[in-house]
Amino acid sequence: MIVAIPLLPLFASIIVGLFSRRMGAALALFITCLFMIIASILAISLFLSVALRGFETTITLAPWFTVGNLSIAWAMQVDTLSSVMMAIVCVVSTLVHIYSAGYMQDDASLPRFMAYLSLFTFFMLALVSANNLLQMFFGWEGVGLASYLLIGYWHHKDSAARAGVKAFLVNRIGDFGFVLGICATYKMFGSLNFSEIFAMVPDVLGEELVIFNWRFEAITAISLLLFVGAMGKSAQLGLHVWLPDAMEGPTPVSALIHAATMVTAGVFMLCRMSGLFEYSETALATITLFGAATAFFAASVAITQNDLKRVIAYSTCSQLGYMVLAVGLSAYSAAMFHLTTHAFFKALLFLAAGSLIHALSGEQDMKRMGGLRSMMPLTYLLFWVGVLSLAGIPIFSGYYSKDIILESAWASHTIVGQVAFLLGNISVFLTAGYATRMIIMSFHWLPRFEEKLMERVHESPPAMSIPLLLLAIGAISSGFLLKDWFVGEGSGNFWRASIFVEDYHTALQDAHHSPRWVEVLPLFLSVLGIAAGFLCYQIFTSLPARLARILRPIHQFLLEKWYFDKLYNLLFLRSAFSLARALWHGVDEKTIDALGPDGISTVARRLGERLRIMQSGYVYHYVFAILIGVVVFGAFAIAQRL
Amino acid sequence: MDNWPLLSTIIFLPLLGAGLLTLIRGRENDIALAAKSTALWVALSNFALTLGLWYSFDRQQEGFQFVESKSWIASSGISYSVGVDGLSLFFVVLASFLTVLCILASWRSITKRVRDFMAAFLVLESLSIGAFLALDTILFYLFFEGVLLPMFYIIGIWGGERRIYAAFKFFLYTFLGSVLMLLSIISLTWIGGTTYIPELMNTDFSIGLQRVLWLGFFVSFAVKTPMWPFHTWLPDAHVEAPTAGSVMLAGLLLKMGGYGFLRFCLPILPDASQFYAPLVFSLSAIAVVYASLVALVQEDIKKLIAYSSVAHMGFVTAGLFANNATALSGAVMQMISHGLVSAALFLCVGVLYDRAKTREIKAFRAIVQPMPAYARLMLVFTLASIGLPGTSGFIGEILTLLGVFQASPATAFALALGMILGAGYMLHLYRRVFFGPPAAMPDKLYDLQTRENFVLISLVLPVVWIGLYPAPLLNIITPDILPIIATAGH
Amino acid sequence: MPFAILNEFSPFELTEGVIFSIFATIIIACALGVITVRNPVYAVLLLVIAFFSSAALFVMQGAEFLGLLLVIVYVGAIAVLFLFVVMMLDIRFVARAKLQRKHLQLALLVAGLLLFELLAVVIIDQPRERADNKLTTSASQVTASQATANQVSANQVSSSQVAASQVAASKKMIAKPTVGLVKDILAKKIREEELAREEAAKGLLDNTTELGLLVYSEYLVIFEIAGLLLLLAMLGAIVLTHRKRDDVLRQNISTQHTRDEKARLVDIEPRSGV
Amino acid sequence: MPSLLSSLLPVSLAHYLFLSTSLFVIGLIGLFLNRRHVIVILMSVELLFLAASMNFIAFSAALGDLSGQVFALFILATAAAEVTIGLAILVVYYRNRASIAIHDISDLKG
Repeated sequence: MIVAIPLLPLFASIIVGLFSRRMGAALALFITCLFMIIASILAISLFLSVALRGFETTITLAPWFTVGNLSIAWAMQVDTLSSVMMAIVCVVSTLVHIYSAGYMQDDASLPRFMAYLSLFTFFMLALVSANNLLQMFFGWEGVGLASYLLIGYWHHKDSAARAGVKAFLVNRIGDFGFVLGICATYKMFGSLNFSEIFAMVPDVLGEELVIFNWRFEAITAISLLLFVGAMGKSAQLGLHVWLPDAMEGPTPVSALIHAATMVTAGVFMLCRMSGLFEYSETALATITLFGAATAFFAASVAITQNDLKRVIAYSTCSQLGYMVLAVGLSAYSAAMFHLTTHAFFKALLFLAAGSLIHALSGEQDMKRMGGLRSMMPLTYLLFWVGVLSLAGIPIFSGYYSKDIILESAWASHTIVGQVAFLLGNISVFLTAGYATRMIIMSFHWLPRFEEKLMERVHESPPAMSIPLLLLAIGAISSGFLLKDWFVGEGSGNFWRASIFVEDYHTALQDAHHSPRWVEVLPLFLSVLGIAAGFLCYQIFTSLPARLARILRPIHQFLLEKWYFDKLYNLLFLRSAFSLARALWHGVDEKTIDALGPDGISTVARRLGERLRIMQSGYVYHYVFAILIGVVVFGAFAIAQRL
Repeated sequence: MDNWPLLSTIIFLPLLGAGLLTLIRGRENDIALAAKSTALWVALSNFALTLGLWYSFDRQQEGFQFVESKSWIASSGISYSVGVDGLSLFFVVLASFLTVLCILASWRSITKRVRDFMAAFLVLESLSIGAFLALDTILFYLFFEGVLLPMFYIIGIWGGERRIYAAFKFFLYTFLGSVLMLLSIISLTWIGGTTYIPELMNTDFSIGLQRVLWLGFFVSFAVKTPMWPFHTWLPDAHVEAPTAGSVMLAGLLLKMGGYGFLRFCLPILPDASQFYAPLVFSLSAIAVVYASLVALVQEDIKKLIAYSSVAHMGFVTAGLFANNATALSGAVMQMISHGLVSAALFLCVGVLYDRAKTREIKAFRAIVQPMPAYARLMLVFTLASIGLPGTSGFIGEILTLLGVFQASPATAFALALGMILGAGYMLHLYRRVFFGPPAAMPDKLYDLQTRENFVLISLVLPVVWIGLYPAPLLNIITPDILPIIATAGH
Repeated sequence: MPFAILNEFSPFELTEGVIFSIFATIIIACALGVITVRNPVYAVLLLVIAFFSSAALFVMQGAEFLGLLLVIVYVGAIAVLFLFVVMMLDIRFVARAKLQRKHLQLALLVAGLLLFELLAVVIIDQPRERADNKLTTSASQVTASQATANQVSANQVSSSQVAASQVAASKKMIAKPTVGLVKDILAKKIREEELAREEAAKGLLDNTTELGLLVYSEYLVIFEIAGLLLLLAMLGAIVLTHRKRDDVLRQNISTQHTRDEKARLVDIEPRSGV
Repeated sequence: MPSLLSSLLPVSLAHYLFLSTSLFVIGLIGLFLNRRHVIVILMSVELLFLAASMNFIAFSAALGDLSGQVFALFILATAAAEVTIGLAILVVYYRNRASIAIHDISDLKG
């Protein structure tokens, strides 16, 4: 029955995928949504049984392969961590499935889209429920494939196709680290199953790993390699370039994959491997720094973006920074808590934006929106719910999960923790700022889109608004409801063995009784941010333009997304292509071929020509040759006799 | 029934078939049709035989099975002896499977001299199966060299514009390499006293001698695999060869190089293999990164896939010399998966070439509109070539990586880098050919016919099956790898 | 007394030396002439003179059969052949192509070297040669005198032997039943041969018979091949130069013998008419 | 003068060898230096044959062994055969090419 959870979406995707030609959109929708609803019901009941009755098990479906001492099996490890993730994935995925019935109904190949969505859900569930690194990697790349297919769904749009490839490649760079991490684990631990790895960690502590004859402390090396994998998947600073471009895909895709589930896979992996990360201080420090830096970077860039979905994408990137930051501080449960709440309010924001774009039949640029407050009241209201929980206003879920992370940053009393606390708070202010800017620019002011679109603007159909409502409820309630389970006193027996925290990493426990001002500061900053947002965009609308002119270099720097794209293009793409051409023509043709086959053949031909002249056809030349022969032979004979 | 020489029938049945073809008389297209159908029937029956061999191959028995050995040139102790073990079984099955597919794939695309084409393929099949089954060094060399001839004709006669150049380059390149191998084989038989491989396996030679002999073998197999500096014949041979020719070239001939390492260098000259392992590692690392980079900028699809083969075989050679069970079985799996995947990719290019008569990437855009089924199948093979989990490519690559990392992490880094670049050029190719705004494509880009569909789907099934459940293959391969590790270990 | 040394040699040697030098100079001169003279006819004539003088030298050395043969074959046949061909092909007097200076020097150098080498062989052997030579000449005299001396005794000896061998041969003859006439002829031949060989051993026979004996016993096969060679050459020449010339009347035996269908013997009944 | 005479007078094997060698060299030079026409080549070959047979005769006389003369006989035979064929070829060549000057005959070029 537990096994049904991942297999249901797989069957749905296979059935719809194979017969997508002959199957009507309605039938495809029905099958996928039905299967997903069943799966999510199962997932929720599993979550409740795990959370309440402490149910824990590992089911082995089938052996994958055994080579020497390495034996890997298809298995499902059900514990708190995986059941939480399975629940989130199933719920959000079902809502997105239902939502896309409305959003995509005028799309020609809807069955194909639904098949890809279910395929994605299967891979995500496989990843989450893996009990060994290889099956996790199977889910990891499967999810990457699904995101490639979904981003490039509208493949007639060249930019979408390119974005798909870019997403896959950047993920692949992350997987490069992940694979090497797996290899290193196999070398050090001789096995890839989590239980065995965590059991053997103590006696592998001192070991060294020699790469390029540099000596690394094994555990740190493995953790850093795995973190590179997580960076690729969770779009941390450096490997984040694919996330904004991923907005080329349809909005439900962005909501499901690039907000709630796939991007959080990295954070999930970090929490799952907590048993390993806890033993390497340097790794944890680097993770915290990266998380804080990503949070700040993404927030700063989001302010200047004009595309609605890109703003939300950067906000996801920033929230992911927070989660990774929490992991670095070994406050894994806080990270998971924020992951859960973020899944709800970010999916809400995306789907609301989706219904906005749907209404404006595809318009994504905020500069050409506005005045929709009266036309789409429900979406406007839900948008506010999302914005407020994103900004971290008390009732809404964002407040609880983000604050606990900032408090644990303060409570860790390490330099890295302080830096994280500082950057975290600045980004809180920035987040509140761009969130309000976003809602004002898209809903307030006067409508800036063409007249003919006016009559077509309508409140989204029920198929789209119901999921929105459900998500809104989740966004609001998940905060205070799950607070004590995830991070409260009960968290100890809630997480049980799935998350391992070294006893001297007490950041999370101390966070509860951190000084008053530390708890209040984030709230104060978010309110200040919202006020600033109103100030700049509602009242003095000319202020942002003037500010932009004064701080021209900074504005330009932020607008260009810190020039990461340009840098990568120049540094990696162009150099790779020119190196490749140089290798192809230079080495392959000019050196290897010239020296090898072609070289030898030309030399042989030239030698042949020179020899040919010897056969002149004149008798006396030949006689002369004979004479010389005789003379030489004679000389030799005489020399013998002397 | 048990003393029926199964292996010899598998080797010589296609040869018999080729002979049969010459007896056909009648008008031009009658001959063509008759030739094609008889060739198909012979290939199918041979494939059935190999499946029978696989079914009756029992895993518990150590060493070679179904061994037949008759004295051939008694004076110098050379015997015709053939036998199969875990390592060579799947290459034999792969050989017969690919031949069936090649005959089906070139059903309509080959028009001139169809009978000779089919005969060449049957001969190629029997020679290559012979090479995989030979247990006698001289017999192996005979088959190893013999394979060049039919391939030379296939490229030379039915190839593209520069086919003569490509055919000669292919032939001379490989021939030069294997002449050195002949020297090593002769000195091996001279010192070892016998040409029977199993005996040679447990006679140990002096270190200095091993190192010299190893070089002879290395050059020949390096040219055949192809390893980095000796690979320039492969792109030309592939670009000029007909579709079915490239399939056999990539599916079979490349495997002989790897198989050669596995049968000769590792078990018979273990200490030399250990000694030269760093050299092979660096060459394979270069091969993977170099070939992937060069594949990035290719304009001709077939050349791109040829370079990708070089990269995949770089994985194989690295795995072979990492001297642990995971790496070796990974290398064998990589060879089998590369055989299936690159064969499929070449068949796909053949499908495009039959329709648009060109292989330039620039000529195609937004193919997904006119040919959706083809696009889907091509996607599966592209992903398999990248080594996406769930496809056979992944099994080969991950096992090789796991094994190689234990021997030399640096090489594992290069191989993993190859994985990124691999995804790079394959998806770059896929996007340029299949996606993009719909352009005025030549109208004759009709979707897959039933025959092409059947061929490609019969390749998708094994690729996905091995990806999800490789245990049956690995359980046969791994037992036969342990002795090779053991000899190297002591 | 310049001529003191003369009495050192016997008159026989003196004449021999003079004759040899005369002929040697003639041969060398003619040979040089053959290769240098412009008109081919002169060349052929000079060749003939050279052959004549070398034949003379052969005779001097005791190989008179060959000397005469030389005269007949070379001079008679080959030189005539040359003349015939020269006359037939109206060979124009082509100006000798200017011989580049460089070629000439190189040629002379090589020729000189060759000459030196051949002579060196001669000179190096000379000292020993001279010694044996003296020996041989004196020896030849000695043998000559002895030959005459023991000739007389040889006769008595041989006659007794001959008788004995005849008796033995005949006894042999009687023992075997007379198979047939051929056997008798063969036996007679063998006896004669044995007789001749004994005389040759005594050095009595003249050059030709000795030569004949030798050729027809040891070198028989080679002699046959030489004959064959000549036959081959003859055939070759004919085949090469033969031309079918239709302006020449020719008899075609085969067509003459074939029956001509139209001409048939027909029986006609009387008074019925054809 | 006397030593020269004494070296000259008793006609020994060396003299004949000297004679035949020089004859041989002249023949070779004839072959090599001649720029006129093919007939001279054949004649020079004749000279070579003559030199060879002279050599044989000289040795047979010196050693008193008749087989030298037998071989001289055979050389005679071959010389005759060679000349017939040479002249036949010459005639045929002339018939086709109307000229037998040396510098024309170079068709068998490499």
